Amino acid sequence: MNSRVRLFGSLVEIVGKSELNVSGCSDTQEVKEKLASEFPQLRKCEFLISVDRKLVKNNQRLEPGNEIAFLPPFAGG
Amino acid sequence: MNSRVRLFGSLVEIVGKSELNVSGCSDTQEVKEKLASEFPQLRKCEFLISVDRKLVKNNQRLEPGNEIAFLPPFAGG
Amino acid sequence: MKERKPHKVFLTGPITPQFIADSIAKHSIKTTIGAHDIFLGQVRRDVIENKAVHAIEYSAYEEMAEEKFHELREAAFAKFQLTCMHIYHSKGKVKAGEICLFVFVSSKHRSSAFEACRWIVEEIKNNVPIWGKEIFEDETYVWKENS
Amino acid sequence: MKERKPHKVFLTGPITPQFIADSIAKHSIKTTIGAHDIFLGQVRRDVIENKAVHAIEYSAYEEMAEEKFHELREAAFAKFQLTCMHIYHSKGKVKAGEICLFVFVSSKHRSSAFEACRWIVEEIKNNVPIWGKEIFEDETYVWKENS
Repeated sequence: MNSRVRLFGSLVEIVGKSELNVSGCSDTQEVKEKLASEFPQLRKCEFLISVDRKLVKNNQRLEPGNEIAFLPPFAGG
Repeated sequence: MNSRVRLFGSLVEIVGKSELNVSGCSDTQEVKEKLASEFPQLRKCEFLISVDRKLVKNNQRLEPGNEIAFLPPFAGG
Repeated sequence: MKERKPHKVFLTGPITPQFIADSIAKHSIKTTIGAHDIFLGQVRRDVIENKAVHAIEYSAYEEMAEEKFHELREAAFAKFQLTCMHIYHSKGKVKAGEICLFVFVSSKHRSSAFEACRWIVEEIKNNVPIWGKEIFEDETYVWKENS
Repeated sequence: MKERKPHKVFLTGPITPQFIADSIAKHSIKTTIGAHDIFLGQVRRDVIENKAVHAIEYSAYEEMAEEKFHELREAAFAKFQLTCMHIYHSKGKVKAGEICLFVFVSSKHRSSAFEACRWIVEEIKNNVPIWGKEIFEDETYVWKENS
């Protein structure tokens, strides 16, 4: 399965783009691991993961078409 | 001793003016009694008394030149 | 301690949105400010015994009120970490829907602004000698009581 | 329950005093309102490692942020006795001294407006996916962290 991953804030700079596709991941933990192995600096970053604009508590199974996002600490206001 | 008494809010209507002079009073309690006997409706009114723009807690001796005021409940804002 | 010039609190008639905008704009040069809290009191068209309030006419013991505002200002600066504070209160007639009180507090961080603004509004309501006549359409009135 | 139309929260660039004045003015027809509380976030010229912040450039996960703002709005109306609430947040560049957040809460009595406004600001800071780059004069930057 192909999953679309969006990146925000400082994470865009680490990955070099604001969006990418990962394949062969069945849950968010796998997506995180896959990207962390490709971009080791991600391991030092604090971020949350959302699926379809809802924050994921621990790990979440992915369905086709899910929009995954990596969200560094919020800084609005 | 002559004392100047200022009235505010609803008390102006009861007394019919916003300022008057009372004579022969040596403290705020006497001023209050004197005006209440002249304007009995004052007895039904809730108000505080100030001397020289400071609220009087219980009773206060008057000095020549003091400015006394009768202040109904505040309603600013 | 820096001496803060007491400024004139009472404005005749309603406080306009434009006046508020101008006050906000003046703070753009104060770049240590991170948070503003603004309280606005607006005259309600309350219905009392089947008659709707058309306006409130404010009066005050102005000399005492200005002293109280000054004390309140000094106390607020002592109690909270503030950069700026401004208070404006109407005197005279303010119609329903118009603004009669403008409290403007600025600080580096939001908690001081929030806490100070609320404290100041309560102090004004409780301790400043201001009165209001609630005037109905037919020009009868009642004296406003604070809740 | 009355359906409340979600409105656009993000504005490009700073929120101007004139925009705030216009928002205030629109409330004069709502004559059940007695109290407005307005929170404004202003960009500070913080000094970080000897360099002063010149501007913050805001970005957001807009689709998620708009959903969060909508949830927050519904929760605020359920939790507090409010007549109106409006939230505006900047995206893009906002210079030091300019306004990046405008929360505007109106109610019959002051306590609801004060409590709701503060609650909303905390919720925005903690739960809405917005980020800011603090840009220095020399165009270097750091990512803003909320305190």
